[in-house]
Amino acid sequence: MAQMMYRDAVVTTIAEEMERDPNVVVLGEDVVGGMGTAGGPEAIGGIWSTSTGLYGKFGKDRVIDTPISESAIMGAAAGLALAGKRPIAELMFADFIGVSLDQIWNQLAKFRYMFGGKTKCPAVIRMAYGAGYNAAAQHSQSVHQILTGMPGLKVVMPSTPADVKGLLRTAIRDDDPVIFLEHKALYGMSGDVPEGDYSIPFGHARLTRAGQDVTIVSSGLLLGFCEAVADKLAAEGIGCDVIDPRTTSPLDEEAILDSVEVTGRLVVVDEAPPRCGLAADICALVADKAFSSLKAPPQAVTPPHTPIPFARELETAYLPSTDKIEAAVRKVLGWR
Amino acid sequence: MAQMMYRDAVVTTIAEEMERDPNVVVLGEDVVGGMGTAGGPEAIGGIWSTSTGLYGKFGKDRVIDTPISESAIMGAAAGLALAGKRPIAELMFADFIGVSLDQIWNQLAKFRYMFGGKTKCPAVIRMAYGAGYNAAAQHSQSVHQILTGMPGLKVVMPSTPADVKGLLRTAIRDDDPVIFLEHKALYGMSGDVPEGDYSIPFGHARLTRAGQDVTIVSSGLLLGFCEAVADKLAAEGIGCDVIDPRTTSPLDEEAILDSVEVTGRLVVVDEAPPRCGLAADICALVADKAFSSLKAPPQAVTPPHTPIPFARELETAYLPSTDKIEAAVRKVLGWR
Amino acid sequence: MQLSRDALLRAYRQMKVIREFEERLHTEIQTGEIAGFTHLYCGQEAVAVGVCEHLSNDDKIVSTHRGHGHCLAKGCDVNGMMAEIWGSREGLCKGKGGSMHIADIDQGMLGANGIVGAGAPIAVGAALAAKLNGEGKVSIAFSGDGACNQGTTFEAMNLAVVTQAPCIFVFENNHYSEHTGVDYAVGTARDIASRAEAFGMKVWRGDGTDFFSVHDTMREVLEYVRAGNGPAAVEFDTERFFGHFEGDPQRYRGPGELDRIRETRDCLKIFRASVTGAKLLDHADLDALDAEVLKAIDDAVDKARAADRPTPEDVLADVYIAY
Amino acid sequence: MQLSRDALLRAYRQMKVIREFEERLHTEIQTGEIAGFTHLYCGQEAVAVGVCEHLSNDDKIVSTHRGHGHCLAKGCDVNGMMAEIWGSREGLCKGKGGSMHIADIDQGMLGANGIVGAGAPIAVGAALAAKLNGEGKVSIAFSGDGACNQGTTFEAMNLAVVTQAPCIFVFENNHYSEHTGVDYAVGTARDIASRAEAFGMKVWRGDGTDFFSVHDTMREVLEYVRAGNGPAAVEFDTERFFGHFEGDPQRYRGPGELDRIRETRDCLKIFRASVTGAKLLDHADLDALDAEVLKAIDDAVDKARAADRPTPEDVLADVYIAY
Ligand SMILES: Cc1ncc(C[n+]2csc(CCOP(=O)(O)OP(=O)(O)O)c2C)c(N)n1
Ligand SMILES: Cc1ncc(C[n+]2csc(CCOP(=O)(O)OP(=O)(O)O)c2C)c(N)n1
Ligand SMILES: [Mg+2]
Ligand SMILES: [Mg+2]
Repeated sequence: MAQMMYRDAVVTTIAEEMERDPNVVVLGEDVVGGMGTAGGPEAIGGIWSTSTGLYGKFGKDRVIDTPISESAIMGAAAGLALAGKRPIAELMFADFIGVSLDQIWNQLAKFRYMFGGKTKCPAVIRMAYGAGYNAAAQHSQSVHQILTGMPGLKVVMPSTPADVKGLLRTAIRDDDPVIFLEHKALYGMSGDVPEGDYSIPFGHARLTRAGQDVTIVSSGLLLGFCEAVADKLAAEGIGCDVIDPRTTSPLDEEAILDSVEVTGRLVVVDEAPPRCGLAADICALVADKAFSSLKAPPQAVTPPHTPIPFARELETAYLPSTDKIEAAVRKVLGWR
Repeated sequence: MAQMMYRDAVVTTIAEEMERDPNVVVLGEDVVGGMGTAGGPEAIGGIWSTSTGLYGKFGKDRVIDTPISESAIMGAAAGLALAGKRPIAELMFADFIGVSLDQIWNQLAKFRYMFGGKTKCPAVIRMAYGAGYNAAAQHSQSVHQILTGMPGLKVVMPSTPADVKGLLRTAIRDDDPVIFLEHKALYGMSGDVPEGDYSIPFGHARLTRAGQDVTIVSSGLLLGFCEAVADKLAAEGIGCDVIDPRTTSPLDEEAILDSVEVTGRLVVVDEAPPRCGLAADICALVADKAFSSLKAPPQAVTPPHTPIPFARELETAYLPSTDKIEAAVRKVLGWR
Repeated sequence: MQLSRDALLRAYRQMKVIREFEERLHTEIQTGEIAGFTHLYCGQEAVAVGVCEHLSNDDKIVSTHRGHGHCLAKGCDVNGMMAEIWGSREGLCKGKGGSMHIADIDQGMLGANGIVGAGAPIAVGAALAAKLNGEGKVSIAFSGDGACNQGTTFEAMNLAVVTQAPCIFVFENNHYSEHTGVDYAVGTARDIASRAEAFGMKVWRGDGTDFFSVHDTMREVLEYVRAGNGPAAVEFDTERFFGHFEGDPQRYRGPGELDRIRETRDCLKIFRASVTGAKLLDHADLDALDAEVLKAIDDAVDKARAADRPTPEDVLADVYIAY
Repeated sequence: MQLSRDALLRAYRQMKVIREFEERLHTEIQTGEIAGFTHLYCGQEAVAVGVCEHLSNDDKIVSTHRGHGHCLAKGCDVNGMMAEIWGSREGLCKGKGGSMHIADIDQGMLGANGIVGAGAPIAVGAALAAKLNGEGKVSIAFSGDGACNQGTTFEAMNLAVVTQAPCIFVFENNHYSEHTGVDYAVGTARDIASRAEAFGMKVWRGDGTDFFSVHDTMREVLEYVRAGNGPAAVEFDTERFFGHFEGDPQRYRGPGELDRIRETRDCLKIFRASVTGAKLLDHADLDALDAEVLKAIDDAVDKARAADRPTPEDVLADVYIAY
């Protein structure tokens, strides 16, 4: 075990895989930084410092700095993958799927199916998502609800440095296109990370707190909020299962359903807006498949149906708070 | 009342509103057709024939034929709206939000909020969606699940020629950005359409069949399938409420919840893929807000988590069939 | 450079296969047996063949919605393609893709594409892979005069220049995007190549109705790109003999336009006149090939018609390798 | 054309307001009081002011992530802007937008924009509205040298040419997009204007560090566009005095680069030298303005700091007009 920051787990894992497999290439805006400047390359190594040092080690044909052209970046990743490489493309902010969705949704995700199973498309698309930086409506969004709905994509949402390492390794070695969502407010999070060839299979949720009374499902920044609530309630003798799905596509339905079969109560806490989101998806799953176990209505705790506001007070009020999460848990506990 | 096709209801309503309000302008690819050709303009009037005759009546400054540049079209609609016009922009296929989502999601939808409520953005984005044409993975998709989740947009899904007229008029006169989804398999559908200044407010569902036993929610092509199932079951003495939401954002929650309070059983039939879709959204809503009324698990009937296949047999198998809908209804009826 | 007799016969045969494939589809589509949207390549054969005759399986191409010609020229199997268009499970894509999504990765054919402009960035990616492999292979993006207005096409050109990717942008200017004329939709009218030039690429222009013009031009272009000079672009002036898609009433055509282009701008006629005029081949050679090709197309249609249909379970297959 | 004394004083004041607004933010941001990402416009003032001094409220502009200068030049209220950046509910956008989303529709300022390249299509739309109104008004899209690689920017230029929209694309080439040099990211290196030219537009070029170069160039451009000749493009060579965003370590700068550009390429210094050299204004005039501006900025900061904070309920307001 080594202590490592979330962001460092990203770059370490990429470097290890690039070392191991010459087909792995990285591309994106400023992933080198300083190209074409007097200060020279490696000025930055990605604005999240998630590619620092790669250019020096692997050179310009494997660490490709691109102009501001997200469609071309995603499309190039698609072409690299079809041509036998294993691209890791960075979308600086998840919000930029707005300018590049076609290549993700209508190309990468569908090649294998449209081509009758005769190709693979091993591309990883990394992107920084989430609020917490007061970056306002166009630089703070969650997009997993959009991408999870798209058949052909796998969607990964690591919530700890260890999960970054284990899941990113799996993503890079996976032969299907994988969306890898890094929460920007977690980049500075430190944690123990297993050494060596550590990997985590997709579709296996992680139980971060165990209890018998309520099932809480969450990930990313809000997972910490949920754990805090669970810890607080534990002191009162209320037990919460806190489940981090780790991957939303595939989703570990079993882990969630098994837990609800015991607790009979579900609270899903998610950062995406409320309509057609992951929270509704999981609530509907449970309402269907664990109907008879349910003792209370499944609760979704999400931001409101609004864009993301700028001011500190507003962003804080926008995000689900521990108070709101606690209230939802108490609501299902107190039902009828 | 006049008999009219769904597609004609589109063009008639647009023409009436353009007549009434000089600020209404139309733009899109081939909305005129024949620009820059020997055959001359008006060669086509939109590939769905939903703008036939407009160019001749309103001229090139109000019926703007564009190059293949969907981002620019959506962006121009945004700019026209900010500058005081009421653009109606056509996206030929809903699938093309892939190349233009940013202007819809991060611009149009958010201007009012980001600008502190100091602007309006009265743009209508029309698009043809849905399967039924064997147009395969990139030309058959439903996108309402994606757009409904986006705060700031209103999302309209007319299922009959009359609803086209009533809802499109409301859309054009609305001061917020509206997504207007036309099901391509319904363009040839005929029906009675009220004459004159007919409009339908957003957020008001339509009850197309009434019954006491099961609530079915659906729209578009599949609504007809649901009605057929309801009619068949009615002959057996089983009564279904069939609810067409008409607009998914805002959603007439009350109509759905009121019905489920009576029936205790819900089947949502939707053409979007299963994950994070509208079916899950409505099932979750009902599981939350009508929990105590529910006698059976809310059922979502959707296509599988796959892209849309080409061959006739495959597309048919992909879409929810009347058999599958009937089975879901019988499942909730027979629960426990 | 003078082509060998074999090379000439092969080029003619390739063009003729495309021609007859498309003419036959045009007829068959009237019967309603074939589903979906179909865009025929008739009239542009010299471009696909003039380009692809230079390529090996390790060179990649990325095609468009009007992809049959590119597929056939790049070596996709005629029977597999016909079966695919028929929606059979014996089709190249098992009936899942259809006309707009035919691909054959082993042949270096990375897919027709239903999204206008989507191909160019993908081709740049394939070119970056070729660059990394360092074996002088190239990747080719076919785009229409309409696709050249799509943002992705521009982004791809700039990215190719910036990364010095061995990517060749082949613009097939058939003067129409759907029902709209190029004079209207492309700000710079008939000149697409000068746009590419403004992105810092070396560009060429050629007559897309003349196989030899295409083939000779591409020899130069490929030499330049394979030598590691970065990307390049070529514009070929050509003609589309059918409507945008099958069913298009073509009201945008001028009077007599279709007859005129069939008469004076038919790449097969032009090829035949040229090789027989220069006594490189005689009419009998070509007539024999014509007959052989017609037979092959007949066969392909018969096979497609008789081929296995997909089953409902097939819907679920091949979404992921493992999930 | 010689500007009046008033016009000169006004131009200087506008540039100085932008300069001091940004310098002050640079200082304030260190304290941590201001949230979010902030991109400062220092160094480019001559462009915003040289362009906007020609415009009325009925002319529209669309800005970028680096929008403060454009906003101020187009007439947005200094206090309202400062309060907005402070996240106050008295801000121009009630604290909802912040630095990257300031807009004032009444002033014809259609928004800063966090999405690089998003502005150009919006500007074309506004230009189409102006064309429909038929009163000779224009719309201006400000874009950086980085934004000129985004597909949307190209699409917008072509659409403007095709529709003959009175849209002016102003490219501010400050040689960097984030941490990347223009020599790398723009295939054609320092020449953005020739790309625009390839789209069929008339183009101009000017020195973006010299107010008079900008102002004179824009007079010509505006005359051309207001006369109904369709769109146009201008490239101004300019400098960015601060990092890409506040907090940028700027390791990509060459040794002494920042000092050199502050010394030799400062549009305020250049303006002062020029007008005092030509005896159009004297130093005292300008010094008085400097003091007045500093005071106004002080006031704005004091007001922003004291202004009402938004409340949690504000989150829900202004998503729709009616829902
Ligand atoms: C993104 C996108 N926009 C629009 C379309 C609809 N469409 C299909 S082909 C076409 C015209 C393409 O013209 P061009 O590139 O010249 O190719 P050609 O048809 O002449 O071969 C259009 C508009 C599409 N498929 N994808
Ligand atoms: C679509 C998109 N891609 C990337 C970014 C991140 N980003 C913000 S500003 C910027 C650089 C823009 O460079 P330029 O256009 O030259 O403007 P400048 O910063 O020099 O004013 C980048 C890459 C973004 N905001 N939007
Ligand atoms: Mg064409
Ligand atoms: Mg710049």
